[in-house]
Amino acid sequence: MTVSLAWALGGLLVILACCCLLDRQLRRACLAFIVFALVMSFTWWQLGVPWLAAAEALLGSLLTGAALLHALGRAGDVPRLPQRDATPPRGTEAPAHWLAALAWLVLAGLALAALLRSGRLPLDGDVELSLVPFALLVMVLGLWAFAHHRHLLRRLLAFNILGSGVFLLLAGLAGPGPEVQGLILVGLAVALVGSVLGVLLLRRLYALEESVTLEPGAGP
Amino acid sequence: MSQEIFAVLMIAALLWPLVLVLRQPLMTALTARGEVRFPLDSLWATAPLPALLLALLGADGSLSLSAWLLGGVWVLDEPRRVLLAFTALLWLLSGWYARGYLAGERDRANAGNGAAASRLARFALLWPLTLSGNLLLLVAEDIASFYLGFAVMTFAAYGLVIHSGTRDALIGGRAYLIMAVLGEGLILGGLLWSVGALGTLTLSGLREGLGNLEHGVWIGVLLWLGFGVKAGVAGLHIWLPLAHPVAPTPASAVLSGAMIKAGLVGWMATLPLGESAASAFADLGRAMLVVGLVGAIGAALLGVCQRHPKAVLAYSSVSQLGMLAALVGTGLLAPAMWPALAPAVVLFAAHHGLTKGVLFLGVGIGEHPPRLPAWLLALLLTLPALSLAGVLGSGLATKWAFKAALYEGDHSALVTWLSLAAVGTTLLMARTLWCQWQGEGQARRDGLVPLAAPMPLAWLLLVVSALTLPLWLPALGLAPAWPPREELFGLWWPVLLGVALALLVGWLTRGRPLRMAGRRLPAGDLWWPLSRGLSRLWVATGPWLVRLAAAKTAWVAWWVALEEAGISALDALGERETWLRRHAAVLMMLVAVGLALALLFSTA
Amino acid sequence: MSGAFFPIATLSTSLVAAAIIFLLPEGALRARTVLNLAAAVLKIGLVAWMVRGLSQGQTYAVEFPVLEGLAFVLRADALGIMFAGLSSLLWLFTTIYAIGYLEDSPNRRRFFGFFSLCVASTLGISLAGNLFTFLIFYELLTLSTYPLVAHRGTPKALAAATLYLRFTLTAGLVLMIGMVALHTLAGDIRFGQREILAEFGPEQRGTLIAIFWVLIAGFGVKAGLVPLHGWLPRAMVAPAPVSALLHAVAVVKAGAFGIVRLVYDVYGAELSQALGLLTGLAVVASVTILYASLRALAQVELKRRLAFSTVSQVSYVILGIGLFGPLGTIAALSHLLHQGLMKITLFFCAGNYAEELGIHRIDELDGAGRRMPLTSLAFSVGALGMIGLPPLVGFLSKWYLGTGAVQAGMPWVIAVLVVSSLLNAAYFLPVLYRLWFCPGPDHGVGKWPEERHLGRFETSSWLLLPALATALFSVMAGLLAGLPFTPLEWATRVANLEYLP
Amino acid sequence: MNSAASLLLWLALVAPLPLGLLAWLKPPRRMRAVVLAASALPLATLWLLPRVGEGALQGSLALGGLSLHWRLDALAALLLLLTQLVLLASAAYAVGHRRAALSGDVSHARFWPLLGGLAFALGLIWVAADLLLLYAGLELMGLCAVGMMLLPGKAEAIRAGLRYLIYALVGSLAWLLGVALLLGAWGTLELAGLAAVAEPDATTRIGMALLAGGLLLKAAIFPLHGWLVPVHASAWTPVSAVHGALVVKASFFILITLWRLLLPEAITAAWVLGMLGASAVLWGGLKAWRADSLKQVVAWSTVGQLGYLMLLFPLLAGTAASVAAMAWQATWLQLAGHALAKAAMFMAAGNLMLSTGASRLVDLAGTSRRLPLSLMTFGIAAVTLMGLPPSAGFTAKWLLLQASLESGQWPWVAVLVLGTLLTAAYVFRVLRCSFVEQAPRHEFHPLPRGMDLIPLLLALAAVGLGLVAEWPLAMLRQGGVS
Repeated sequence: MTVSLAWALGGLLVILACCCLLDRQLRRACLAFIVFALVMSFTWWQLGVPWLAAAEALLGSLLTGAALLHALGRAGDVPRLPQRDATPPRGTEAPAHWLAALAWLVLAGLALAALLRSGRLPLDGDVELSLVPFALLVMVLGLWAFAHHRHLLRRLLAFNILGSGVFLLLAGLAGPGPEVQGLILVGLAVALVGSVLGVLLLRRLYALEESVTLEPGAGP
Repeated sequence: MSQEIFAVLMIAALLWPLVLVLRQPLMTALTARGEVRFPLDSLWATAPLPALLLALLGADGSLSLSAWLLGGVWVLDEPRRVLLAFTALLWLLSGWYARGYLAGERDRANAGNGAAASRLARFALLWPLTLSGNLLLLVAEDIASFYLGFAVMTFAAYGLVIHSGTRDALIGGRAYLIMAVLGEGLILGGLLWSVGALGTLTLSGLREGLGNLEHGVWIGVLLWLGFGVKAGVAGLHIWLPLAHPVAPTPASAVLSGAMIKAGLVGWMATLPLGESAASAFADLGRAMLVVGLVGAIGAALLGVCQRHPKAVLAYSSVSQLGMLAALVGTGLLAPAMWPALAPAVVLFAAHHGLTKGVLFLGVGIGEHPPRLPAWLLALLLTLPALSLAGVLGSGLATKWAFKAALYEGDHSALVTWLSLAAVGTTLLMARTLWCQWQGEGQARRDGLVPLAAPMPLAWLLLVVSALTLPLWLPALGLAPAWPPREELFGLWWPVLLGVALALLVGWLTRGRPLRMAGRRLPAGDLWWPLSRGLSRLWVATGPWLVRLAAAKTAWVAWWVALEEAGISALDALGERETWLRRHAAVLMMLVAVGLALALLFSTA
Repeated sequence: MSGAFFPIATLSTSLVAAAIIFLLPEGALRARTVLNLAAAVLKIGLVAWMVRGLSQGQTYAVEFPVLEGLAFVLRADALGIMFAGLSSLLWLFTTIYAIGYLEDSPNRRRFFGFFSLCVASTLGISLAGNLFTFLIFYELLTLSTYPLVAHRGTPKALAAATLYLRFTLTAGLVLMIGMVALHTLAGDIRFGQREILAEFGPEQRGTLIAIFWVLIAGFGVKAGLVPLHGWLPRAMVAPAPVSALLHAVAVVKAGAFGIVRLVYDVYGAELSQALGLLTGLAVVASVTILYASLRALAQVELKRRLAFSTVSQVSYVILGIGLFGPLGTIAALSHLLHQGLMKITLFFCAGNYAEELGIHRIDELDGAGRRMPLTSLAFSVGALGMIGLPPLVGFLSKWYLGTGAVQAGMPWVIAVLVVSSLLNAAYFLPVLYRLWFCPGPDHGVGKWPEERHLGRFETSSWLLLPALATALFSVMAGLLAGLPFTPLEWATRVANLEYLP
Repeated sequence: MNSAASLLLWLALVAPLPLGLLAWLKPPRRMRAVVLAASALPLATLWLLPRVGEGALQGSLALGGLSLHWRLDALAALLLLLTQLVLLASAAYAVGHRRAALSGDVSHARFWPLLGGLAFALGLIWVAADLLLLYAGLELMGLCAVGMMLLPGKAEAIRAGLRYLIYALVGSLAWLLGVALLLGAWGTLELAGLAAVAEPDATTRIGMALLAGGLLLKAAIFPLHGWLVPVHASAWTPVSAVHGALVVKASFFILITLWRLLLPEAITAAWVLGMLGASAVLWGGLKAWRADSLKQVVAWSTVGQLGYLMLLFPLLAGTAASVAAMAWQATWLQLAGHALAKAAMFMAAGNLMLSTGASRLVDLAGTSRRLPLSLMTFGIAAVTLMGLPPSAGFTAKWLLLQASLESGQWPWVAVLVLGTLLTAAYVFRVLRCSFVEQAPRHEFHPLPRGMDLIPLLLALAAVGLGLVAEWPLAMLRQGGVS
């Protein structure tokens, strides 16, 4: 993989993450996530870890995507979730969320800068390294969205994006060695289980209380 | 006599009254319900007999009991024997007398008066108890036993004082108790201080060491005043004229005859009399002398204004004890004189004890005159009075004893003062007889049933033993001398002057102005202004106390309010939890950032 | 073997008793009574055996490490066994009394269970061999007395129990901090190892003084030192046997005993004197004595008056500690026991009046001496002893306090003693007057608040006998103070250990 | 010998999984069965304990290209023993609990595999010497815990469980991010290797900060504790017991392990962590005091008690060796004491609520007469929480105080004092309610005897641990503070 392809993939990932996280239309957001996961899978393949690519495609894209779509679907005799996030927008708290995310970004950036300056990174890791800024961006976007959104489905999406960002960062920093693969595989499995569990619970919660947030008072 | 017999006698003397005390509730419990038993039976009256036996038969000796309190040492020596003898005799005869005196109570109790029955039971219980205290303090050589005896006697006698339960009795009892407690406190302070400084446990050790102690004179002052309460030192005497008239007559007799001598015994036992003491003790002696004389003369003046014969007699006791105090003071002032003075003081105590006992009992006799010819009765009533004034019998011997000692020590000024006091005594006696005569006349007019058996018999016996004191006292080792003929006038003139004065006053006033004075100078003199002042002070401080209590309540309420406000503030703070819960994600980011900052900038 | 056996056996008698009582069903009345009494008697036997052994020079100790350099130590020394003797003896009486007192009342299982625990902790306190072990049982005492104070479950009782906890738990913490500080400074000090602190140089004086006062503040709450006494009068809502236990044996005594241990066995009297701590203690104690006596004067409820009297009397112990020299020590140690005997008598009697006649206020006592002569006799003995009249034990305490004060060069203490005696007289004599000399319902005046006929005698014999027994003890212990094994004699023995090399 | 010990260890670690599955298929009906089946595990650990005294048992597992490192030192072994005991007690209790409270609820069977998974995960965390193994253990534990919490299926439980789930997941990601930085910087996941090469440079620091953020969230340290209390409100009693006693502490264990390896000298940050702990003590105590349902009191008390553990950070950083040793021992003792006591307390509270059928404090009136044993258990457990003697909490507090005083870190003394007072306040508030006599009579349901016995044993163990503390602590010292 060349550096420019890495740049292109990274940019694509950021855009897809934005699409996924900023859209109030939930189905669209889920679809964006599936595409995002597919791109991730492609990236893994390009980085020379096909097993990981397959796992990402299977666990991340297929199963997680299916689970997310299931949340919005009609299966079973429980009432269907509204297709649009109708929670009121955050008012004064929004800047704080941005600031927190920014601080997180700066912090991670500082750590990376220090790491780069120390020169202890493998020198031939340009491709991986060029993915790092995009990974950071994706991660921070995910983090922001997780803190900002109220709708639980969107928070699950945010969590998945955040996770992918972290995986990408991991690979970018340490290269796709066996340890990294192990970590990412565990992470993927956990994310899948978490998402499935989250979706099931969300449907249950909606069925019981017609609520899609954690705050008992706030309606959908 | 062997040591064992002495020990048995000593223990019997002290224990027998207590056995009789314990016997009372036992008998009551054994008596069938509904049946009324007269608790003052003849066995009860034997309470002081072992003590009398001890005084008469016991040789000098001591008994040590290591298990007893802090180590008991009970001693019988010459002065103690005399004191013990007259005390036991007085108690014995008074007890016998009481059996007759309280017969009226018995009749009421038999008639179903529960209050009378319980009064009787109480009297029967407390009389031997008081006696045991009195005896113990006389024979005690260790300080703890002495104090024990003193306290038992003092507190048990309270029940005797308020026997009748009338308002006057309660007031008298209160005065008695308050002053007694104050006295006990002073004594305790003095004893603890001296014992702590000297490290001794016996009275003789205390007496010998006190004189050279650094602050010894202050201890002396404490002891003087502490025992002075009992001995009626001027100013502290106020309970005497209040308590004596209200107590049953036999109780008054022992109170005035025997118990107030405990104060004197205390002085003699603790003050460094006859020891080469620090010069400060001379000042103390001077003070005792002056205050004693003030008491001796002042009490006489107050006493003649009284209407109740027992009140007059009580003042007379104050006056006599004042003389004794003056003599003791002289002993402090001039230690060299004390060996000569001491027997005189003991004799004086014995004489006064018995004679005053007779006089008190005589008051009862006067109120319930026996079937005797009037002249005989009058004579028998007058003789002890004359004796007390120093005209004849034990009075004369006593007076001569201390006069001789004082002349020898070159204290003729004191003799003059004491003679003045004797004038006062004569006046008091005249006043007593006058009051008694009036009372007897009243009684005869009312036609009261004269009382039989124990009362007059006991009284007569006591009259005889009091008058003949100098005759039988040598048997106990103290041999008083009779005055030579040429000294008689020197001894009699105060009496003659007193009689003349009394006649003059009696003729001048025919009783009226004295009654006026009596109204203005009630028995207990200082007690009334003091108690009024104190109660006024109490009333005045009342609002302050209320305010203090209110302030305390407000303080507590303030704290409670503060606590409530604090809790509600905390509750409000606790509401922030919702916020924390909602923003956990942001908080996590902030915690991480904060930690990172702390990590980066701490050692950088 | 026996060296370790006896302390543990003594301690576990009541622990095991407590456990079994908790396991027994509420209705097992007879079994519980038998168990209670058997344990109490057994404990007295064990303590007596140790007393005998100690006077023959045997040692009884057991220890094991809890932390590095910190051990759990049980050791029967002369001072500890003295306190153990007191508590086991009075436990027997209080148990008997409590059985009678709680007849037909609910929650007896809980009561007796915690009652036994309370005594176990008191025994632990007396046998503790270092401050750490002491603290363990001291806090256990707090815990086990809470249910007793709250026993009735009324709002008043619960509030009082809460107040009690606030005071004692805070004090426990303060105590713990002081002990930890001392431990940090000097390591594990066994009671009696006075040389450890004595060897510290002058630069540590300030720290030692500060730690001392912190510890005193911790002990002072239980010992009821003014101004830390606030819980004591409020805790009076507890049932009478509990009050008796709190005031005479367990809680208040534990505080005083702690101060005794602190001064004599940790700091040592010499060092305390050199640091100027004893004078401070004497002043604090004097203030407490006088203040509490004044407060007692103003109370109209019998038990509250007794409570303030306790505050005042326990400070005699502290005062005695404050007087440097063997006499002061004898006074402190003997009064520890004397006060227990007298105060427990008074509380038993107060309980008897409340149970038999429903009397709670002093002005209701008129003429009770006729209705309940034996109880009133016992009460009088206790009250006169408190005043300090011979031949009761209170007199002996006062005697040694006074003489000890002079020996320590503080004759002003005598004034405190005298004034305190006068105040004692001022608040006890009126009670006695009402008992014996005022006409009451039995003389046909008025009516008892709530009369019950609990027994064949003036009240149930379960209630009467303990009161008489303790009254008798307080007379005999005073009258025959010179005999061996009386409180005074044993206190003298301990004081000699402290002051003679 | 060594290999036999390793084999036994792994058998003991893995055994809960098949046991849990077996129980899923065939739910046990008697407590005895559970105890018999599972008591072999603590026995195995007991057998191992003296063998790790001399030197840690360690090894690695090869898995493809990966090698996973593990290490059983004295601390790990003791924690393993503690875990097994508490889990055994909870399992036994759960049998009774199902019989008494949930008869007919089929979802109960799912409890067993989750419990097995949890046991395995916890064991994994204690023995892991490798960040990957730690990660796997942490995640498995988190998911199992969430699963167990969700079992009741009520709306509140679901909401609380969801919150727990997503925060746990995000916490893991923060931790993973930190791990990514560490791995990128030092190129190894093995703890020993990391300790050898890592220096406290900026990357390490930031990595640790991120990692700590995630772990603090999972460990419910103030102010990240928000998820903890709601989760307990509707969870089943045995689940709460396990969770409050063990699960939250695993994250703390990981944090302190890494912190000591990588940043032993970071004093300021350690103080920040200490301050967080102090705030937790105060806030948790305060909320517990003001809470009005029994379970909330117990749950809030967990928040407060966890704060004490955090005091270890400042007491370890830059202090004398003796202070560090004391603080080290104190913390583990506190952890163990709290684990036992908290499990007991949850169970006792559960018993009280089951018997009275009410959960509010005011409904406890009269329980001291009717349910003395449960209340007694509650009280004994509370003794440990309050740190009153002779409990483990007391001994730990003694050590903590001593360490604070010796190092001159006075603020912690105040924290300990205030924390104790607050603890006493909420404990006695409960007891006080139970002493009220004049209250309407409840129906009191009888409970199986074992349900009373198990918490009582746990509580007594917590108390007794204070007296025999020297036994485990000596082992800890032998293992060294490292």
